[in-house]
Amino acid sequence: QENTDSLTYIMVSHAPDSDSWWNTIKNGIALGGKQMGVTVEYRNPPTGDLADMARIIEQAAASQPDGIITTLADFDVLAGPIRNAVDQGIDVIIINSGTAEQARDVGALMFVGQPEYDAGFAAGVRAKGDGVGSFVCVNHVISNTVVAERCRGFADGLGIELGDSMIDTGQDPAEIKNRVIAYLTANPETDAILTLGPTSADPTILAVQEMGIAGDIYFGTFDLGDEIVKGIKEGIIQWGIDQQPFLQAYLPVVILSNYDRYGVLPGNNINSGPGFVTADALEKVEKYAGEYR
Amino acid sequence: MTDTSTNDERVKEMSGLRRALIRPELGGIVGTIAVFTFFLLFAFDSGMFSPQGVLNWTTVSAQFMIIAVGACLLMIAGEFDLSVGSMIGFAGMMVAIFGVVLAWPMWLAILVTFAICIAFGALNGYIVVKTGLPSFIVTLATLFILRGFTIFIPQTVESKTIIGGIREAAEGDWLGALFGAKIGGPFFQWLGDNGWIGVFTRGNREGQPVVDGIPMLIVWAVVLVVIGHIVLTRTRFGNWIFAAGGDAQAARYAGVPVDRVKILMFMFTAFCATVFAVCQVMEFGSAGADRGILKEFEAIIAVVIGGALLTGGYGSVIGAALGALIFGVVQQGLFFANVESSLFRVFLGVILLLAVILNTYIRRLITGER
Amino acid sequence: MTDTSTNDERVKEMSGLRRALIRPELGGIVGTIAVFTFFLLFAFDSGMFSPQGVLNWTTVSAQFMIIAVGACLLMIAGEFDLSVGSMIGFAGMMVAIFGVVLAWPMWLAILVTFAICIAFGALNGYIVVKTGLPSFIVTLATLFILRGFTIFIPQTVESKTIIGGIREAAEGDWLGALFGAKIGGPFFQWLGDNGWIGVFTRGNREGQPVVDGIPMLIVWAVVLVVIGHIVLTRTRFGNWIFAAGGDAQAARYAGVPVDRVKILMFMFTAFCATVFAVCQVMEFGSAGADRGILKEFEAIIAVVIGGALLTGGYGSVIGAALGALIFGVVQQGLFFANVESSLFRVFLGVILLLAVILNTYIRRLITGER
Amino acid sequence: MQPIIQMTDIQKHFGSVIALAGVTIDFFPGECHCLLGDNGAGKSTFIKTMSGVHKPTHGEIKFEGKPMHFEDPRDSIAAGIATVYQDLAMIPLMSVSRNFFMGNEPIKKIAGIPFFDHDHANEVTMREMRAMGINLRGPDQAVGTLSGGERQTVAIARAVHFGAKVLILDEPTSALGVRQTANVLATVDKVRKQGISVVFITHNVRHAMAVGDRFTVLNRGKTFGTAKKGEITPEELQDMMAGGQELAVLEGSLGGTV
Amino acid sequence: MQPIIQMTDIQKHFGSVIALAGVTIDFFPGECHCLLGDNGAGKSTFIKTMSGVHKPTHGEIKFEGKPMHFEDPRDSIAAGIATVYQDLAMIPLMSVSRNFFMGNEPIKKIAGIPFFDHDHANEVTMREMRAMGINLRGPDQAVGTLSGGERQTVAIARAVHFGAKVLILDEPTSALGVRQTANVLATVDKVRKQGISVVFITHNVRHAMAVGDRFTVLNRGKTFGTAKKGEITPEELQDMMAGGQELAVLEGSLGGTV
Ligand SMILES: Nc1ncnc2c1ncn2[C@@H]1O[C@H](COP(=O)(O)OP(=O)(O)OP(=O)(O)O)[C@@H](O)[C@H]1O
Ligand SMILES: Nc1ncnc2c1ncn2[C@@H]1O[C@H](COP(=O)(O)OP(=O)(O)OP(=O)(O)O)[C@@H](O)[C@H]1O
Ligand SMILES: [Mg+2]
Ligand SMILES: [Mg+2]
Repeated sequence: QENTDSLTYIMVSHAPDSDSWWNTIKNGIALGGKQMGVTVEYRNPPTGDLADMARIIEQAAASQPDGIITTLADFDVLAGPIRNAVDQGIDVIIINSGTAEQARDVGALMFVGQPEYDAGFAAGVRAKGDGVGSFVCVNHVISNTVVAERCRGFADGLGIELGDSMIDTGQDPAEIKNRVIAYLTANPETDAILTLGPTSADPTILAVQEMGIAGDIYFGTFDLGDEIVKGIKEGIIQWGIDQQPFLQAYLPVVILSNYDRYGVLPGNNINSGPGFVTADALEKVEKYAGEYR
Repeated sequence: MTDTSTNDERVKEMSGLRRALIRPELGGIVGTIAVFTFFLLFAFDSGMFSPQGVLNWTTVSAQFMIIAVGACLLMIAGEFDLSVGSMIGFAGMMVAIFGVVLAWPMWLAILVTFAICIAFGALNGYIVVKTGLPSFIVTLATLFILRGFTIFIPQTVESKTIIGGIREAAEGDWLGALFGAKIGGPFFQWLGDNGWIGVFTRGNREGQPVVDGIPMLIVWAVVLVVIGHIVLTRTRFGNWIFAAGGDAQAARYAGVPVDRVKILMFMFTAFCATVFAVCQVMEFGSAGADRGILKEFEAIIAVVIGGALLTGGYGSVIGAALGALIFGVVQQGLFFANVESSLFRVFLGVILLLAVILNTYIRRLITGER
Repeated sequence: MTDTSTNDERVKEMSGLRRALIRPELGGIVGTIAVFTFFLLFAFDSGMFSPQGVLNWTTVSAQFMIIAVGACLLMIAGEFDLSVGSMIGFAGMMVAIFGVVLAWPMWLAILVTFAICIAFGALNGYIVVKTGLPSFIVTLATLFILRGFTIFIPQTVESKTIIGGIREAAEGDWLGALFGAKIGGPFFQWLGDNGWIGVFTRGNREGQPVVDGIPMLIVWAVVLVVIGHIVLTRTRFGNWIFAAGGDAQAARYAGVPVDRVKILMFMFTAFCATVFAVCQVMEFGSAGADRGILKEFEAIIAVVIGGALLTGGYGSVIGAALGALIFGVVQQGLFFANVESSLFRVFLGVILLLAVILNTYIRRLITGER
Repeated sequence: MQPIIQMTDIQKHFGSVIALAGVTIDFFPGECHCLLGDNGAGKSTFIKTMSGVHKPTHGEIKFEGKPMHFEDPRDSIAAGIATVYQDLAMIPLMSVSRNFFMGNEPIKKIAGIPFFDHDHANEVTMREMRAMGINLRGPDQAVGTLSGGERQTVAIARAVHFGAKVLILDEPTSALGVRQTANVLATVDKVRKQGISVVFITHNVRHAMAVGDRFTVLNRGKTFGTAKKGEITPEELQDMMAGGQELAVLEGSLGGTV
Repeated sequence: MQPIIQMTDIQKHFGSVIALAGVTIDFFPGECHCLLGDNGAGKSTFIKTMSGVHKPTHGEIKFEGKPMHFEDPRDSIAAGIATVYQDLAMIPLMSVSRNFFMGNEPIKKIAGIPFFDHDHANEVTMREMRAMGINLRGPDQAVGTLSGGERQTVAIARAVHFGAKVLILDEPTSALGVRQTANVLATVDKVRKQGISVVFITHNVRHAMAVGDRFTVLNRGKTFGTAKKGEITPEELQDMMAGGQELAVLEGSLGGTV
């Protein structure tokens, strides 16, 4: 083996700078890097433009790291640059979005994560089981093509048309809150709310509280955060889909380090989610929400 | 001299009504009427005009108003500020860092945040005034710099980009209440008890009125609009604002302290952004690195819909407030009216265009611009 | 008359070197040198200057250049276009809708897209010119409208905000190749075979060089810069562009068809945005609603770093190209140098400020502006 | 002799302002026609309808006997009318020679492509400016660095250079020094003798008397009267210009005319 | 009598341009001092150093015997110097009365808070403008709708109204009609008699002779000469203004002076 003391891994995400969910990922790779004694770097397209992300992957490959950890937010856009990296001898692990098949297709070692559409679909099936027939999807990043897949999956899981039940709320909490209120006032027959992350979930919790329907309306959300955990505890939110971003970041660093050092590799893809977090067993979640959860 | 009367055969007559109507706010007034007529016709039974619905779009409009007042005065003074949105995110984050992470008393956290943000506003103004660079560029740089810090600081100190627990930290704080409380609670309870407004019939707030008070946010908006309007139209300083924006060189020649006026307006804009941010963190209890994105454009749009001239020297605070109202009502109304939400942007663009065309026409009537 | 010589005792002497240096591009040249020096010192062994690394930042810079050329000429003509980013998203989406969803032949899809986008550019220009509104407002409206459609259309027809399969649809299409192909393949193969550049070590492209050609994107950038520079400095139309931006009224009095010039520049900007978009979808194979967000600012920043005056009438295409190069190198270089990514914006803001201050100083030297 | 331009009953309204209430004047080749009148009388507005900046609200313009509709200053320039506007028409950030040839750029074909002939432009600019008594530091000096008078001289030199048939000067000497004024008046004289029709607006009775062949006084948007050279004394002309209103009484040496 | 302003060896450089190469002039109360000179001689630059727009590169300014450093036009206004600049100082979009009182807004206290006294401002504006021979449609008319001459009159009326000790007029009559010019000259005369020091810049020899007590001619940034009224003929003055260079020869009735 060549020198395996100073290994460098680069993580490339598709999230814009300020997206709070990815913070957990950053923390995860940082911890992984520290524990394994390797250098880890985090890069992302500042505006969340996937085409810019492709350039960053090319850039990462040019700097010849030992491995690249990246999402497969859009197969068309990212497959080329990822394949080029793989063919140069750089190990790649796909995390978060994309599917196991796509990961294999681009030549990645493995896939760690939760395909967005599938997660949405699973949530939809679950909600259908709970008797939900209609929903509103609160999308705070309408232009983000990855996140919207969750709503589409959810609708398909419920077996209904997405139609105009996905609302574009923008990122301002007051606007999100008031738009949700407006929508629910105008469509009182809505059974369920699906939020796509803490940014939209937090104001939505306030919205349902203010409308006095907290606990009455079926409320599910993706990803975790302080307020979401509190909401689950208080019974406002039925479940949060935790795809455990920490694992998506931490595990690849560990796997790549061990692969480079000792040549060992798990035989299968790892599904970090969807894990449904409900009111049971919330303690740890509560403590680390937003940081490692 | 024969023509000492103000009657002039070279001027066609203009009716008194027409003369009374032609004022900077006219575009805003017409727009407001149009917008309300539209929604009264098409979304009347959607709950938009129930007490709760009214509070809903009033709150959103009040938010816009707070930043629009600052943007309006600054725009009249001939500059504008693209860093408003970043400033909102930054201010909220500072409150959270001081108040939650460092656990300072909330009033201190808020005061220090105001001081820092106003200092940033002054810096913006100072750079613009001293270098003569367009404020577009200078504040674009500030936009990036502040947003960068807003992401970097919490990540470094807390390894999170959302910091919560502000509501708890502000519990019982007098200054916090000035931004986060609701007023008139007993009055609304009384209204509810008498059945004049709806009460919750189920859930955790059964028996309480659906509207339980007016948020301080709205109070702030009204106060800022009133003060802004009076300062602009009725004081010496207001005249300086117009002068600084109309032609800085000419104003300087006439003895107006243009630099001071501009810097003060940048500081006032920062003040408004901070008010916005503090109200927001008090209401939502958390500060996030993504707060306030694109708010600078929304402020500018409200101001322009309200009839101000982008190049300075002309405009009205009342107009800007009406612009904010129109913007808020349209935005919320489209949700009440169940319009496909991705078309919201299309509507916004179209309304913006129509509003500025109307305003330009009105302004030409008033100023006889060539 | 005694003073027929051009020697004038009222003018201090200026050295020939200084005179030769003082040109609109100087800021860009100095910046480029500074940036390269910096990265050569601090990121030399990071792979930034390997063939692959060079291609990486060259491609990014070329992207910026394509939109910067349009933005530069438009800015010199006195207007600017905030809808560039939305136009990029929209154009890409149109190619996908026509070429994939409607399955038209790719050349037709591309040509129709160009026609639509240039028509939108012309509409922007027409509204600005006819109403006399500031282009900031008009194109801000277009920004929202186009982005709204870019989200709405694919969601309506495909219930997705991303449409793929463009590369497959463009297979063998002559016009598609003009945007998506790479040139110089055999040359790079030869370089690779001789070991001068790295080759792939595994996979189905084993033995091929890691850099297998120069993307058409770069060719487009170079061609647009050269044409833009020649038109601006060496033709009658170029003089009209300067005149229209310097003082539209004066230019009109002197017989310059100002309206035509401005509308054409808006169309050219739309053309550049479309070139950008088509290159992008051809390379990546999919169009998404998130494409091009905030690109308008990046274009404006590149142009301003390159020495153009935001208010029009002054600037240089070469400068804008250097601005784009600086922007691209800094952006990618910071990744190579492994700078904390949230600080990227802080750097960007600081560089922007420094660049404009330098440029203002240079401009004052040149024009003797007061 | 046929008039080169006939303006008949020209009216121009701006919104509620009536700037011209019906003005009729003919202009002849080789003649310097002075337009005089109080501030706000409508002189600038009148010549702007002649040069295509404004479209008249009512009235007819005949150029060389044919009715003309100038949509744009371009059209009037193409017809051979050159104008020096009161609010000049210079681009401060552009060089003198680019300004000089703005809208009339000289072309040099290279490989069939028309390029701007900078050498020719620079040479002509330097020459023409020297003829007006201004020595430029160089043709690539930005107009913004010139003094007000120098700038006005550029505008005049440009108009004279391109004025094929009609030359309109709106208060060209207002900001000029004595020497420059003398040059401009001499230039007007020379141009007129070449058979060009000159329209000259001024508030200075003495300048008008020096070069004018005919004098038309406007007052409050209407023609107040026309006179030929020699038929009127400076004092009478000055009285007309003041619109018949008495002048403030001055001590000092202002013998009659201001 | 003590001079109110003493300017000693004033130099002003703009980058590589030397606009003033050392000018020394004293100004006395109750005297109208005319500054004359060719275009670009430095007249405007000189008075701008007096009114605090430019800081002199070198030289000393004494106001009422004490050295003064005007950092800003505000300082000079506070000291009692009012200036009408050549490139006016009007805000087109603002009303006439707001422009008139710009920087000197009248205050009316209501409940201790100082408010802008609009009624007073409107009344004074209408009165002062009428005194200059301009009848406004109303005090809230925007300045942008006035003709160039009307605008210049507003600037002059404003300066006269606020000019406590020194009144500087930079080519105030350049765009004015005969009647307005007569009014301005009469006003200068009246102001001077009140003991105010007037600095009057013009290119018109006759206007200078009409109101001036002393004449200083600048040439290429230097003092070319000074003369008292009565010691110099208009022809001699004109020769000095042209900087000693010969004038173009004119036919017509321009008897000697332009
Ligand atoms: N674009 C316009 N809009 C409104 N009013 C106008 C416009 N142009 C001119 N006016 C008005 O028309 C009248 C005539 O103006 P004009 O400029 O023609 O006067 P003038 O004779 O050239 O005066 P001066 O000697 O001061 O230059 C004035 O009252 C002026 O205010
Ligand atoms: N801000 C400046 N920057 C550079 N040069 C300047 C500046 N201001 C004036 N100048 C130059 O200084 C010289 C004197 O200008 P100034 O305006 O004082 O002349 P003037 O005597 O007022 O002329 P005019 O009679 O044409 O008004 C001119 O050559 C002018 O180009
Ligand atoms: Mg005029
Ligand atoms: Mg001057």
